[in-house]
Amino acid sequence: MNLENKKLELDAFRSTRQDVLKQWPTGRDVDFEEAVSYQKRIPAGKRFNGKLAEAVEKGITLIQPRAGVALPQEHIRLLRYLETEGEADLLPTTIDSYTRHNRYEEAEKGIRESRTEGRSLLNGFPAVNHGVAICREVTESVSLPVQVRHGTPDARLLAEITIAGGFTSYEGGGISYNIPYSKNISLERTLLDWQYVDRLMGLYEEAGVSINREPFGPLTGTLVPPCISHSVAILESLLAAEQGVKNLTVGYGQCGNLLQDVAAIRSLKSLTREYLTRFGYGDVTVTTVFHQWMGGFPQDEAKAFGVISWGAAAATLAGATKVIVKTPHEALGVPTMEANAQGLRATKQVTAMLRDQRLQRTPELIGEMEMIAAETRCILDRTLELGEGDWAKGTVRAFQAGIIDIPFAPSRSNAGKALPARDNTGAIRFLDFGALPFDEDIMAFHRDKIEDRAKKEGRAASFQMVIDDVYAIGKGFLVGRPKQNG
Amino acid sequence: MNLENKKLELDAFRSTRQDVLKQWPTGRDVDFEEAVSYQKRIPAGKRFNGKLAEAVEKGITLIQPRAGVALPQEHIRLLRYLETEGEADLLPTTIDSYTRHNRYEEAEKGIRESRTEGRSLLNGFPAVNHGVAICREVTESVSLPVQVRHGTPDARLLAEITIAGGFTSYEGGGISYNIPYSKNISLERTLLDWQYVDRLMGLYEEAGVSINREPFGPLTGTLVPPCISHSVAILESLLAAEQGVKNLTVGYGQCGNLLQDVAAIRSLKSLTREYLTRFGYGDVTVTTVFHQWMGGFPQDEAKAFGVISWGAAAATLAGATKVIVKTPHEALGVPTMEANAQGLRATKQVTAMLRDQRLQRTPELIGEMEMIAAETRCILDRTLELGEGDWAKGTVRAFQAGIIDIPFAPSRSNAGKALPARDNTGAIRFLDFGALPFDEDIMAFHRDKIEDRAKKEGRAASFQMVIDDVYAIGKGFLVGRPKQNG
Amino acid sequence: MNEKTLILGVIGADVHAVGNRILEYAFRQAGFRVVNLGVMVQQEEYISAALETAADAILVSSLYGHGEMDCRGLRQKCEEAGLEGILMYVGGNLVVGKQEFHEVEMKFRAMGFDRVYPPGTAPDTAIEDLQRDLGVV
Amino acid sequence: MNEKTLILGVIGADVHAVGNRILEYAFRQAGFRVVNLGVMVQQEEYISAALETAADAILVSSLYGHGEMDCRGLRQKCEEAGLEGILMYVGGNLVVGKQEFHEVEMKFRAMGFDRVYPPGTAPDTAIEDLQRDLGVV
Ligand code: B12
Ligand code: B12
Repeated sequence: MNLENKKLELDAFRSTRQDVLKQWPTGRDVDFEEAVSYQKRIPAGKRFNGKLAEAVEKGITLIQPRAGVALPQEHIRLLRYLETEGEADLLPTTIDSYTRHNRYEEAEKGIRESRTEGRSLLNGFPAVNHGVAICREVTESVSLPVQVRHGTPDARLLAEITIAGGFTSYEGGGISYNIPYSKNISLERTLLDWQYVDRLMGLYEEAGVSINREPFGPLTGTLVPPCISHSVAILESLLAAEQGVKNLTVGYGQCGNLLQDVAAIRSLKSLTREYLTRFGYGDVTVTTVFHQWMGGFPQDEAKAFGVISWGAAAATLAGATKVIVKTPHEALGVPTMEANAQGLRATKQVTAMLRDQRLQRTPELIGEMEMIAAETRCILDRTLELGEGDWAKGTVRAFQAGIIDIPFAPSRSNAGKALPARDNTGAIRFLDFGALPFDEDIMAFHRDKIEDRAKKEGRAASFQMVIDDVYAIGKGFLVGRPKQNG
Repeated sequence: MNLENKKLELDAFRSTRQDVLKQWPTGRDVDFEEAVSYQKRIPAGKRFNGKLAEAVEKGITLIQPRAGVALPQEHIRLLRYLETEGEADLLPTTIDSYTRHNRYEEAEKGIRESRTEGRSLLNGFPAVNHGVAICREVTESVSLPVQVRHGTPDARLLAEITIAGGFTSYEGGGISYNIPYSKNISLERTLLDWQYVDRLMGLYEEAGVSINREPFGPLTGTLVPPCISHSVAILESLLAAEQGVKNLTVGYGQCGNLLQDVAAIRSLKSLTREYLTRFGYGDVTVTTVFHQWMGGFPQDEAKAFGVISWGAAAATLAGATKVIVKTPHEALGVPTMEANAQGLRATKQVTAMLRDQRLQRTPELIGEMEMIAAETRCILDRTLELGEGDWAKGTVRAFQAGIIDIPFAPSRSNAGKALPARDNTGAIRFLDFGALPFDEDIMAFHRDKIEDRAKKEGRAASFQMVIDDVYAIGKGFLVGRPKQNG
Repeated sequence: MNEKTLILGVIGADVHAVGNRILEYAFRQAGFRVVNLGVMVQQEEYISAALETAADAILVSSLYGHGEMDCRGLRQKCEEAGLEGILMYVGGNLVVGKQEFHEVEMKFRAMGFDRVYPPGTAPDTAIEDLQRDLGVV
Repeated sequence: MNEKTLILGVIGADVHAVGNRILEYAFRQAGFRVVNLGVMVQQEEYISAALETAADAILVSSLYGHGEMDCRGLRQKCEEAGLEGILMYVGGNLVVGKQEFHEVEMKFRAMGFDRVYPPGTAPDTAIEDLQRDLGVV
């Protein structure tokens, strides 16, 4: 492996491609030239980039669900329902977990069993097994743009098939679809594989077909401080841009503290633009996606509606371009299409009601944005240093050194030393910095915040505090206070 | 009728009382001395004043439903359910519409028919017909404080029976339960009748039993600008305080624009305190109640959850002492107890998650508060002038002159000339001032705001705009824009 | 003149005034002559207003849930007063609670209403029906 | 020493790591010896870890919905490997979608699990059950 942040040579790309398309029989139906002309026939209103640009212009926040089932006809029915009954603005196709791990045989088994049992035994749509033609059937049978949402470390074949299949946006990245989504896969490997994916999108772009790319913002979804997800989003943006990607949507998972959430979305956009421009990719379009709370949900549906609606409100007050919507079934299982549409409609009501409102810029908000920016710069600058000027190499070394450290990530490539906890207002701070490269001011800021909370709760800051915070929203709170403080 | 804002003489009160208690046979079971000693045995944790004070101290927002059915055992079951399954902090007993209009015979018929049909044919609990003993059974069978919520212009007998029946808070007022709730009843009449009610609470207070009083804030619930409801709340507070009431909760119905809603709750509290102190009632405790959107709701339950949750968020970010909760059935009919509990749980999730967050004070927020204060002072000062120093007389004359004018009120005592409409951010402004006594600055402010909206929508401001706003939340928006602007 | 006259009002002890005000506005815009009795209207008031103005239809609203009790006998009283076969609509939130609309409709049809409308019916729906039922374009 | 040994892991292609980390912490706090295999654990890994450490129980988590397919045959493989009658619990979000828990429980009991836990079960519940089933206080 010879990882560097450089646009892949066409020859190398082509030779890899031959192998990729052989990973599963459906690969042979991919024909790039034909796919380009197919993509060009997709009307503008059904393309991600167009729809996102329109939202930016109108100043509105679009809503998008997650959804995917094993069988094509059921999947089409599901998407149509979310379009008409859910009033979705953008559609997804969520890929099942076997496909995510390239276990196509198991996915095949899942498809078969789903057929016999008459219900989906897969937690998503196995797009690779279904192949290009069926993907086209899916994207053609709805009137909204459709995105591939997954969590696949090696997503090359999936990309080839789905983009040829008419999807106009592709989620993921070499970091964000590795560290939270796998255990043993090396970061070099996934960064290389995602260079392939991004180069593929770059080739489409060069052929006149703009595919939207979306690094996965929420990571583990569990108490991820903004500077961590921002660093990952910006790194993946830089890496994607180098491969020729021109349309990026950077993401962030809701924390629950309004000030921090708004500061996060706004700083995410400006920091991403800043780094892209600074490193020569000023022509890339950047939009934002806000994920409604991605951690553990309350089981009660009414309470889940409360969490969903508050996420919708924060997204809109922040001015995010789109919001990814949870459902009242979140804590229990993959939602029925009805539950999915309910989450969407609750969200639609709130985003539409608040469309003309934004959170005011206050000194506190600006302070929060500056803190996030300072933290993110510490991480990114050190990453570039470690990479000796190469963002890809830097990324690998930064993870090795714990310079980037994602809380609760299962991957062995992740240090797992940094520990987050909420402060007295529910904003997520660091209780343990691990090896994060922060300066003394930043560390003092976090220590004070955590100290204030510890004082208020009359206990020392410890892992128990982290656990309490992990459970808190599921139990109806934001900050996991000890009982007596209830 | 000789209305003046003066504490009722005990003799006069007592002689009126004899008549009041004769209005319906159950009146004879009221014995003030016995009721006082009964009330004194109610534990502190089950009293409104205590629970509200605790909320102020903890800085949390309590949640309270509306609920009432015809038959005692069903009503008890309903309240218990809202306590346990709804996680309510405070309980209500909503009174049916026949009782509200003192039509006890019809209420009796409603009780009988409800018995035969096995479902409630009344839209509330007919407390007068049921009498003191059954009210006590109700208040004793739950462990939370219970309030009477109604809409009764002449609520004297209802007050006598329910306070003797163990309720510790009483909603309403001579203005707020007349103008939005009746057509032909004179304002003098209801102000006099509510002097009686307030004097009764004053007598309990003097006997050592503190009963919480809550003027009804939302009025018609439909596009009521804050200065109108603030003026009414402050007038009723002054009138109640004169009769010896010491514990007041002033209310406001959500508009939907966060800045205006927060400004409204904060200015409501400070203005009420200011006027009470200025006029010699500095010892009265003032808390606030925020009503989730009181106008037309969306029929879809998921969308209704969105409206409910956004109301919960605004209440908490504003720092209201309590929030009155709507249900997912709002647009359709009196909710089942399950739907009622769902509205509560969604609200609980949001108020608890946001308990440590407040909207920051920005120049815009302060500006909004100052505007509300200026408008309210114009109205109140002119009212006092018209009353030649007497708030009660002033109130009557102010309504006659359209100095106070409640949008959409059915009462003939209301001018009905002023027209509200939303501005471009959804804040409620005046499109027509009627005879409201605003100075030129205030009027220019409103005109500009409405003009901005008209410009954005490419149409002239007219009654059509008001209609569009009335329907807007039900249709999923806050501002009722013409279709093409959607 | 071909103008049709409608009697409008919210029945019983019901004070919901907003929809009533909008209906009046919408019916006028649509070219009807509207006699709006406002809220808290008794059965007798509808009838005498209809007699006085030779009205073509009576439109009853009930929002607060007691509609079932308030509306009973209105048709009979109309007949007795000489308003045989006058067109009678009813709409709003007619019963207490969220109920299967079909049943509600049957109940009010049995009381003699020609058309029964579910919660949140738009004025336009009623205007179209009126035009059809009264034979105006 | 009376310490009981537990094998912990999230089965299949499942990467949900949060609950696993908390379970490890809670079981240790409760005095158990914990061998945590983390996420993405294959059936064989549970078995060899249990054999190596002479474990008293295997605790399987499955959150992502494929539990039904991933867990099949684990009991048989245990028996074959000589882990006859080893205590086996399973918990998490075991199937795809919100399903009647009783049926899910029956399904996993039929696969040979001694106890089956619904979504969101608190660690304390499992700790009490372990103490009872393993005869510790
Ligand atoms: C955070 C999260 C993620 C993160 C995980 C990050 C990470 N690496 O850990 C990310 C975003 C990466 C993710 C990905 C996916 N997720 Co996910 N995720 C969640 C979520 C929101 C919270 C999980 C969590 O951390 N909870 C907090 C911990 C403390 O609780 P817990 O995990 O439930 O564990 C506790 C108990 O269950 C119990 N327990 C667990 N196991 C056992 C075993 C025994 C024996 C006992 C006694 C108790 C016990 O004790 C634990 C500690 O208290 C849940 C929904 C929810 N619960 O709200 C969905 C959920 C589990 N995910 C789901 C799915 C489908 C996925 C994806 C396939 C697709 C997607 N939606 O993106 C991928 C799968 C990736 C993969 N291959 O596994 C589904 C599973 C559906 C189903 N079973 O029907 C859920 C339920 C959401 C949903 N309703 O759709 N997810
Ligand atoms: C605003 C409101 C109030 C205000 C009314 C102010 C006023 N004086 O006008 C206040 C706060 C005072 C109030 C009081 C009460 N209300 Co109220 N109120 C509402 C609310 C939220 C909106 C009503 C509204 O203005 N809608 C907007 C207008 C434009 O729509 P509309 O009224 O539905 O009318 C339209 C259509 O229905 C249709 N229509 C109406 N009539 C007819 C007739 C015909 C022939 C046709 C074709 C069409 C038609 O056209 C209209 C215009 O588009 C509704 C719930 C909802 N809809 O969201 C509850 C609601 C009507 N109220 C209700 C109740 C119970 C009460 C109270 C008894 C108790 C309480 N909850 O406080 C009191 C009753 C007082 C009384 N004696 O009448 C219930 C009725 C329950 C039921 N039927 O099962 C409702 C449904 C709320 C609920 N789910 O509990 N209320």
